Amino acid sequence: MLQRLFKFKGGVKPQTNKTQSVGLPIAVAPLPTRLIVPLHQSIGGTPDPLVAPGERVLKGQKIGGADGWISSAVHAPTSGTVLAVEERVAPHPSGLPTLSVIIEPDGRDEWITRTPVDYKALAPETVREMLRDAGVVGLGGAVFPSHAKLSASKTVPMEELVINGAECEPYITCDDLLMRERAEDVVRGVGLFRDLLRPKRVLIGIEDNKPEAVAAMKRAVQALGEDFAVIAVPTRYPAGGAKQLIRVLTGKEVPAAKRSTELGVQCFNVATAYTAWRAVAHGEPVISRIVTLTGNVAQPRNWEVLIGTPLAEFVALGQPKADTDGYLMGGPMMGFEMPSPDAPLVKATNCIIAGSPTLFPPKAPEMPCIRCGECAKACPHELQPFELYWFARAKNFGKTQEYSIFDCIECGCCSYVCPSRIPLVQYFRFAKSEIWAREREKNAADTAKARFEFRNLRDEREKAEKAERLAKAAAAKAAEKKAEPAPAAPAADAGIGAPAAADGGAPAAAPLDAEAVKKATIAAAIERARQQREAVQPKNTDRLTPAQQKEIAEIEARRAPLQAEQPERSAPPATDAAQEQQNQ
Amino acid sequence: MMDFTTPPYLLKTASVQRVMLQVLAALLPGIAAYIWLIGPIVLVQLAIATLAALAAEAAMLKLRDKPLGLFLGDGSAVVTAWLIALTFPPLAPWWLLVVGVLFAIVVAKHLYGGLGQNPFNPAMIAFAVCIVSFPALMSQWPALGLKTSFGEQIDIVFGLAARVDAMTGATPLDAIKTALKLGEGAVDVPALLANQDIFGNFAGRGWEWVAAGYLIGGLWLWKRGIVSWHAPLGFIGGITLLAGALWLWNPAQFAGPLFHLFSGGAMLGAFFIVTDPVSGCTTPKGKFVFGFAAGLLAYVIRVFGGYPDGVAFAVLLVNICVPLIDMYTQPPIFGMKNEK
Amino acid sequence: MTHYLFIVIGAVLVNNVVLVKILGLCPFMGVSRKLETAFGMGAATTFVLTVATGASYVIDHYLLMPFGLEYLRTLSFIVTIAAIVQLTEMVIQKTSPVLHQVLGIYLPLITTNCAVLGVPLLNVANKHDFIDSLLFGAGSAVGFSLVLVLFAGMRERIEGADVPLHFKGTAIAMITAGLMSLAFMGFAGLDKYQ
Amino acid sequence: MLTAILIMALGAVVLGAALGYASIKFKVEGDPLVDKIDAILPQTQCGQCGYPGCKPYAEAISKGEADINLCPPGGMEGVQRLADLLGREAKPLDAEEKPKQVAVIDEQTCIGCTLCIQACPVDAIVGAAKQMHTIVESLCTGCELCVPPCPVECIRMEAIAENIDNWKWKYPVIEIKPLRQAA
Repeated sequence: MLQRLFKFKGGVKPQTNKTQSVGLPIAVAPLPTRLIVPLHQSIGGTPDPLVAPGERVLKGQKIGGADGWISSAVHAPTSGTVLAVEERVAPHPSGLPTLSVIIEPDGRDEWITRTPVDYKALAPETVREMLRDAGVVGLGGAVFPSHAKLSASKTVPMEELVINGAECEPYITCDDLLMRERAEDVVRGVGLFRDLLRPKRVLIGIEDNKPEAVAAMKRAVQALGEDFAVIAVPTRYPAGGAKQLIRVLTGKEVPAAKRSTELGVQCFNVATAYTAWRAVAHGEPVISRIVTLTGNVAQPRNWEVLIGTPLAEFVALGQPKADTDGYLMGGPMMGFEMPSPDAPLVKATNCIIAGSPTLFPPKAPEMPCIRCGECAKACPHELQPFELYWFARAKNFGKTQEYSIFDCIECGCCSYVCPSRIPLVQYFRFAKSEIWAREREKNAADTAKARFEFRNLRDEREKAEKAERLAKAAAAKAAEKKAEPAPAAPAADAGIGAPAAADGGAPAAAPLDAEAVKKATIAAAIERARQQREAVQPKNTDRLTPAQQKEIAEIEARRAPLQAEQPERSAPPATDAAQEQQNQ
Repeated sequence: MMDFTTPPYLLKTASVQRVMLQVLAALLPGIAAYIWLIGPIVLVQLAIATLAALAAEAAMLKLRDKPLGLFLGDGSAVVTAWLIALTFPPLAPWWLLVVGVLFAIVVAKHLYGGLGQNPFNPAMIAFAVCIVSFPALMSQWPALGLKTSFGEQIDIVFGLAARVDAMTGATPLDAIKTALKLGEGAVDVPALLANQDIFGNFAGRGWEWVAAGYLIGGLWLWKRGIVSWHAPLGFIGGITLLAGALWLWNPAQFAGPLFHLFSGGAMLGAFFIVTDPVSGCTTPKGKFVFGFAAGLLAYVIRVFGGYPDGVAFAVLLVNICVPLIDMYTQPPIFGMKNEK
Repeated sequence: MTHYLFIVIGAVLVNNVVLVKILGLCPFMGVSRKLETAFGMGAATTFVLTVATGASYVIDHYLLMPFGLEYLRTLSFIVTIAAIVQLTEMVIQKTSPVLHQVLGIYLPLITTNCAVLGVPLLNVANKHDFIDSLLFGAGSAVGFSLVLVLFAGMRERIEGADVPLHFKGTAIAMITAGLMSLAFMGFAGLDKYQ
Repeated sequence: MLTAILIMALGAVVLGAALGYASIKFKVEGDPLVDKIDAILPQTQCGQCGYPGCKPYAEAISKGEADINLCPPGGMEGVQRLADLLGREAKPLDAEEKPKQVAVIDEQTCIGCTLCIQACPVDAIVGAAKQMHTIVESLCTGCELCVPPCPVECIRMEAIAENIDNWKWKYPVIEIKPLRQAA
């Protein structure tokens, strides 16, 4: 069978530096002394913690439940005791903390009861839920929850399922080794995806600099009697980008505004297929992954590491050389420097590169852009990076959007070729996050405006209603003529102001004459009656979104114990404080 | 410490300086032919321009508080200086060159923020400013076949000897234009050209060899990938189209495309001026449109307008249109090709 | 025929009302910050200028000249133009809200555009007949719009440039306008070739 | 002389009549500019500009009664965008710029007086009389209007802290400057 290959424009060919780490087979990393498992390890909602400090957990026990459909569960990587559920520095370029579960392993590595299932007997919906609860996410680096990608579009027939084994970033070899050593499970996982999506063809794309992996995958496909096409694609960064690989294998171009299923194609990483298979057929959730440890280390190789292993403990396995001055997570094109040696390895960590001044020499100073257009030639999405740069630098974000900044996949090709050594990607990320922030502000302003206008409307209505009520009351008590309805606002003020003043000792400015006092008492009485009516009914709870209602419910829940304890004013127990922190 | 903020951590070894050096190298064949035609005074002019450019650049960098070493070494000022020296008449007084260079570097380049930010081609600004301000000096080209020694040339350039009208004369382009304007259509261009011709066959007086030198350098640049084919081809196409049409219509009155391509600043313009990435268009289609429009305008101005050559004005006029051309020639991006 | 062609080319390029005659600089500097607004201003000016040249011609020839009141020319032109602009705005606002959305805020600005007064006066000075006047007016207006739009495009780009602090904003825009004017000098002599 | 006066008078009368007629005939209500200005304002409804809400301020700007630099929550960027919209020069903000804030009620101190609920322009405070109130953080615009009415001073403003979700990539400032203090 001859597969026609397509080309994508742009791309670069940096030194691959892959041979260093493929010499040794995958090794299982020893149990670390402590595991730090961030709860937010996928795109989408942050899972809620399901364990409390002091609790004993088993290997594979769910410690964070998926929050919504686009979210994915998190599990204890080994058995042990939960030391804390708190904010710890995240493997994120910001170096900011994220809510994590800290587990002290007990060394017994005791599994939960694993229940392998025959997925063919189950409804596809159930399988997707299983995958979500097993924490299966895209392991290529994007960590998008896989179950959410496993539904075909209702209108477009699913034509191709693309399996991404290209691994185009320099230095990274974890998928290569996985395909070499565990090809059959990968292929079975692909079979699982195929059964869920029912595409016409399955194409497994592997860059042609990995002949061993191609051979192993071909053998496995044959051994399992599948009809998947294993295709060697030309080595050119970023051929392993999902959109680029889809383009190369199928000729389809997925625009930024569309999902690939709308074009009848879907793409998964080989490691994702592997973990999906382990989850379904062996009942093992995603608690470990294969990570390449390479760069400036004495022993570069691939390790199967538990999620949550701190960076420092992991890199010690490779014996970093003396002049190592930092660690990159991911490849040298798109990766970032780990903010701290305490930051844990997560599902997105495919590679750790020890850096040194000789390996990544400091950059020559940035020069002005001369608009030479090299970046436009290298851009795989055919953007005009120099124009984007020009406007991003001037903070003209509207223009950057006109030049399709959100089509940028931040692959780094433009920065790689730039003769002026401009950190282009950095400018684009800056512009993107500014635009997002603005979007958030705009949404907040719109909500605020809508609520403000609604409130004004309601105030007017209430005022009208109150006036009507008072008029009626006045008519009924026609005898007491002098009790003219007082204006609503001061009455309310007086009614509540008095007890408040008595309570809190605030200055009660009440130099009222007898007439006013009388009026105030009447108003207060009316107010009291109204309050009694409304006492149990919280205000302003109409027109809330479910999220807001949830927030309110949380607040009420928090308030209940407080209210009970208020007379004593005792400090809430420590667990409560922790709980509170989590809720925020 | 590694550079935390700026992935990718791998970079190709390319630099602005290298680009500029290659442009300078590509000018050498043309310069060699020019020296053969005019004499070593060309080198003196190049040196004057270079020195003035570097001094102006250094002063501006100093004023703007930018690192001297980094920017002086980038070579962009030298490229501008050489282009100015090669477009000005070779016997122009030294101060004329200096004025042009100063205007180019200070006003056209640094007031806009220096390297990479200037919307106009600095060298062409220099030419336009000088030809508007000193039309006589800028139109005096070495006279036909009159051999002057290097010493005499030096004396003229540095104002030690009086400018002798006999030593300077009109270029072939000028001659044709003058004849055209005076003769009211009754000129015989082929005869005129035949009379003018000393070394060359089609563009007069050996200027064609200089142009051929630029052509060779330009092709080399194209082969190196420094310039794309779009702008030069557009420029040559623009001139050829208009010149060819008029020549076919009335060969007695209008010179042919070959003459126009190999005279004046056409070849220099095609490969070294309309290809300037900073002030030119950047999209492939835009580059072609840019070159084509510049070619048409250059022809119109040099044949019908009031100045001896139209390349400088044509380039400046199209420079004005660059943002709009770029805007309307944006290539479709990945995934959007069928959505037009 | 060539006569009309040269009038138009002359008005658009060779004697460009902004860059060569240096008229109408206020809107040229003021409304050129964004391309969008430049298009709007260009369209509005083209409309008003063409109408204004026609109207001024009529007033000049049938009202002022018969009574020998040429000395009132400037005054009456100004009044006429102001009235036309106001009237146009009101009519457009009522009849075509969409067009008003586009031209709306520029129309009042045109009153102060000296090109609108300058062009009718130039018509008188050049002894243009009615057709010539209209063509010259339309040509000047197109020339104005053309350079306005081009200038706006350049300004949008220059805004992103690392211009030295003291030249930021209007200063560098003025320099740019000057250099554009220099480039337009290249057209000099084109209208003489007939 | 007389003809001149007559002609000019005639012109004035004709044009004046035409304009007067048009202004009646072609009268249009409403001002689309107000909505455009309102869209730029941050809708905190805080009244720091001296107008009771964002819309009144927008109207005042549109009429030319108010300056464009009176909105502290909108910050310098808001001023810039207003300047762009209205074709005016941007001015420095008429107050100091503060980081984004939210109000926080100290639940231990709150006495449940509902005064803050009435003050909140966007209904971001929940609670009932004699019960503690809480601010719904996601709705709070940080307008500070609830702070002064509180009789027990239990409301304070807190700056929104940076977290992974709202963290922004920084502007890549690599200043090219001579290293003067190198030695």
